[in-house]
Amino acid sequence: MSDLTDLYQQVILDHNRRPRNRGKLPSANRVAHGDNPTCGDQCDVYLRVDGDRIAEISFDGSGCAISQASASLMTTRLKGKTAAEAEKLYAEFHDIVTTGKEPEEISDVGAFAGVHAFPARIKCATLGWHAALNALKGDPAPATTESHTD
Amino acid sequence: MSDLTDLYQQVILDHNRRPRNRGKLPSANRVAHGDNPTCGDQCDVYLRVDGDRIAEISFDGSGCAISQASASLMTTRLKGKTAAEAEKLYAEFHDIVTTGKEPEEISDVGAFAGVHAFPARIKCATLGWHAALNALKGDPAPATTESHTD
Amino acid sequence: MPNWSTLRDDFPALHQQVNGKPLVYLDNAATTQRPRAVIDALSHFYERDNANVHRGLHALSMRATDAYEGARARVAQFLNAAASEEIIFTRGTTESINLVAASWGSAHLKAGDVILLTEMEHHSNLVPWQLIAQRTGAKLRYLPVTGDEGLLDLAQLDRVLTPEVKVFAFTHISNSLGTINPVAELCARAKKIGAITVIDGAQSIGHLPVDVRALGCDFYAFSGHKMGAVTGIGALYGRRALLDAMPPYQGGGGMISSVDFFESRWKPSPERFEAGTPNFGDAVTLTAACDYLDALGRDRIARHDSELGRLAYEKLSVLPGIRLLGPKTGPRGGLVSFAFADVHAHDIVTFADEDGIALRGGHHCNQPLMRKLGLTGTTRASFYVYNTPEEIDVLVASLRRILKFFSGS
Amino acid sequence: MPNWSTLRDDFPALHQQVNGKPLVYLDNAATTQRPRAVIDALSHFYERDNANVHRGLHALSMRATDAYEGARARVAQFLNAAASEEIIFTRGTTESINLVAASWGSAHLKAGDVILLTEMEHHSNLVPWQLIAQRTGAKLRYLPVTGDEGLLDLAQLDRVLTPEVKVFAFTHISNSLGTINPVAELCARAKKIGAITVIDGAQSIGHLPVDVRALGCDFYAFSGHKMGAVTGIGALYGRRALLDAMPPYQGGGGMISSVDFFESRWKPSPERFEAGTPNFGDAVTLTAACDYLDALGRDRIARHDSELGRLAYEKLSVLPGIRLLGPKTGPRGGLVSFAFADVHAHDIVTFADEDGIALRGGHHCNQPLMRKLGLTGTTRASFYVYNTPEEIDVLVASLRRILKFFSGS
Ligand SMILES: Cc1ncc(COP(=O)(O)O)c(C=O)c1O
Ligand SMILES: Cc1ncc(COP(=O)(O)O)c(C=O)c1O
Repeated sequence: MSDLTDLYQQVILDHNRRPRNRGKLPSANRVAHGDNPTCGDQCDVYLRVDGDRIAEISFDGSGCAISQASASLMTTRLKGKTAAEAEKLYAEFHDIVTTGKEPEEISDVGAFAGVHAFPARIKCATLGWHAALNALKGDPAPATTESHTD
Repeated sequence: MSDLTDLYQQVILDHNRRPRNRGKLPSANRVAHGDNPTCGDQCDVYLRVDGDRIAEISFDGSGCAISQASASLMTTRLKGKTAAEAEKLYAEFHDIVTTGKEPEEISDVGAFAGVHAFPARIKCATLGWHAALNALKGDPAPATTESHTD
Repeated sequence: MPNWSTLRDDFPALHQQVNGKPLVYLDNAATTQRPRAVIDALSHFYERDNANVHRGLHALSMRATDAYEGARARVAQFLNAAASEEIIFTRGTTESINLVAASWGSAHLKAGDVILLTEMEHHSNLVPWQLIAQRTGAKLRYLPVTGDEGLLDLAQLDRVLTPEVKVFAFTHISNSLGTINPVAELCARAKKIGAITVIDGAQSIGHLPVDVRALGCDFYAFSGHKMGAVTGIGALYGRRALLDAMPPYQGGGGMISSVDFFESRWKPSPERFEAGTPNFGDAVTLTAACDYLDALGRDRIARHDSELGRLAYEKLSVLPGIRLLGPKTGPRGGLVSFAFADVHAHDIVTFADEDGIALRGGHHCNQPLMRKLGLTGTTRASFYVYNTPEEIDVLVASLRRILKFFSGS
Repeated sequence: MPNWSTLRDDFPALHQQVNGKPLVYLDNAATTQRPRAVIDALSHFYERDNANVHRGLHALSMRATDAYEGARARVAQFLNAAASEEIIFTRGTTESINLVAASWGSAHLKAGDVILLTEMEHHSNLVPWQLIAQRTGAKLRYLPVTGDEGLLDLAQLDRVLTPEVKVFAFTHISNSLGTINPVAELCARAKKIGAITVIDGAQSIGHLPVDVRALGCDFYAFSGHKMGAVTGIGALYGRRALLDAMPPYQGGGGMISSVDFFESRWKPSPERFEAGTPNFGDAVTLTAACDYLDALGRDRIARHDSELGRLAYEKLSVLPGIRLLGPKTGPRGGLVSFAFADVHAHDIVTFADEDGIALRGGHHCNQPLMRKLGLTGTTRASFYVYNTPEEIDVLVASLRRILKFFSGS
């Protein structure tokens, strides 16, 4: 089970068992809901945007280990970032999960490279990110991974 | 082309080229329309019923050689018959075209025995008969060979 | 002739390795594998008899028509329908139910009427009724399910089966619970108040002897791909008197008795409901599948599948933290559905796949039921004629390994 | 790789005797034969990759999903669609047109609106519009055909294409006349007045290069079985913006984003329009057929088929009493349709079958057109890539024999 140990290696299991920034954010001024209808994964992302930066961020939801760990990791990556920086980090993450290429600098997100071998799970890995970007844009429509545009 | 020479043998070709009792019957007191939607064959049958017997009978219509010859022959068979006799003659004819068994006495209807080898054409051979029986019953619905009950 | 002892040899797809392990195919409720006889029937048809049906008078077309209408007669016999004309070919269960809901529904339903369903219906026996309810103003109502045990709450039947109910649609076997419903009784009860009945037979057609006249239903819908035939073909059984009074569903070639620029007349059933070139190629696989299942014996299939379901339920019940759905005792279909609080179904499926096991995880098109049970989904193992008790042991060992991994020990 | 000189070897069904004569298959407009590559793609899929798609995460299900979505991408490329999401799999042309008529029509048509068709439409591009007209109160109108030559009377286009026209649906190639319509021009004219366009591509998909963006149509419908793929699968191309604003057609599993007991939300296209288990098995044959036709070259296919149509028209024109339909000059599809005053089409077909020739006789699902032309039907010979000029000679000889028999000489 080499691919799987890659996929679910320590980083993912760790975020899954001890999610970072989980729960509602009382001070949030932006929020977005994401869902993955095929899987039933759900993810709400709460942001407090201060000036042009994400001052605080949290997520809440349910789903598979990949979706929950990815959302947890996403919150640690986006905190303190601007919208442009967030877009760039998402592009990098998307590249990792779709191509399997490890990131240039060693980073936790590299743990998700294994996802590319499971195309049906890419949607799980990107769910939280989609919701976060929608929240940033103030887009009221729920993020859905069924738009064929992840 | 042995089956076909059977099927279209002289009797059929003859009735087809020189149909008997063809055209409207001005004195008719019963009429029925038959059609075969799949083929487009059409057949109107006109009867003058006198007492319990068919005093006069004619047909009009368009369609393949089998349907027209069969309608023509049918008029010669049914003239002068009662409803019960007509039903019996139809049963005999139906038997011939579905099983290919030649009739016991030598008769023109035997020409239609070849039809049984062409199941898709049985509907053509029975169209005129259906219309005639409907007319006898005074059934106002057009006879159609699509009822799956020929 | 198939034979129970050499059965697995008949199914080419079973003989492969997945991730280096022998395939253990336990996703039969989603779709079964197809026996060689079915696959060959399809190729042979296209190699020899292929031509469009019905309107053709040449040799190939007559052979194709015989094959197609022969499949209809075979299905009628398989279901013990009164006549071939009561069998309408469709893409599968979903299309069959859409056909009844739209055609029968648009002619008979109106505001104030009630469509009765059960809480365990598959989306395919639920959404079509929502759509026709919207169009006609009829309302939906549900017979409840008792909880994790997944039985219909028959004590409530009198309360919900009132005279406003015009149609009662329910599944024969639940695809997420494994419950086998008392469908003959439900049909009899509906008949008393004059409601028509629609049975969703997706999960029963390949697993039980089905006799539509003994069940007393008005409609029965099923899919070929869940009984060893192929995708793209299935059927709707309907009582002739009802079918002949229903408006067409789709319009087009083959279903008309005459067409004029501004109006048309329809053929009777089944043609009325089969617009366009029918899927005659795939229809021949229904004949092959019916023959195959009858040769195995449908009573014996029912026993085999149900015993595997029962065995799996027992063997899985000892796993720590498992929550098992469906009947604890009594009749059970050949499937088992379960959940763990800490390990998501999709993670289980992905891990089990590494052990060569094909499972299904998710809501199984039963979202409202899952929501009622407080679940986002379950993992499901579902069995067919070729599955064995040994495969259940492989499943249990794999689940133990997965639980260990996720518990971090 | 197929190759023009050995083409016939690729089609198993061609190599058989009918009534002791080599089969001459001239019924391609009804359905084509399938190349070995298509038949094998189907068996191989069921032998190796068979599992239900989309909701599955195990190996077979992922392979099946790739094959199914791969077929969608291949069809999108074959039609030059802008995106895979613009391809909805259906049973064939008839279902595709029913889908547009019912879904787009129920959302957009109302009393006072006009649906414009042409007099040469196949029942499958006529009856679905009659049904939605009845439901919505819209009216039908027809662009006339010029007579036996079978051209659209474009001089009347301005008269019929008025602002009340909301949708203009027409065939690309007529299945009973062989006319190739100027579809790009019709689309452009419709666009000017804001009407959407629906092309019936049943007879063009396998015979011409088709580029939906160059044609400028909003919808294009076709059947796999008329292009070398199998029955049971076809597609509807639709412009994404239109599709995403359309209500669902059938309801069920796979097309929902969420279902509650009393209401549901839909996925976007194409899933919204594909309720239930899709026909993924047959979809793989579309990939094989597209590959096969592209390897032969679609320009060359168009030339080949059209030349046979022209040659047949010429060779038949000398037969005594023959009445030939369709264009005398100019572009022509690969078919020819004819009638004799004294010999009925069905008798011709039955006799030709004795010579091993497969023809079709009847109204070809063009009843209103036949009625206008004063015909109850015609005999049709229709060609495909594997047909040869020699087969036309066999046809002519057979027809001479038949005419002789019926003239009694
Ligand atoms: C012009 C035309 N339109 C529509 C159809 C219907 O296609 P299908 O029967 O495959 O749905 C046909 C084929 O019979 C056709 O020739
Ligand atoms: C109970 C039940 N009903 C309906 C369906 C729908 O069947 P299909 O997808 O073949 O149309 C299924 C299968 O998914 C099912 O399990």
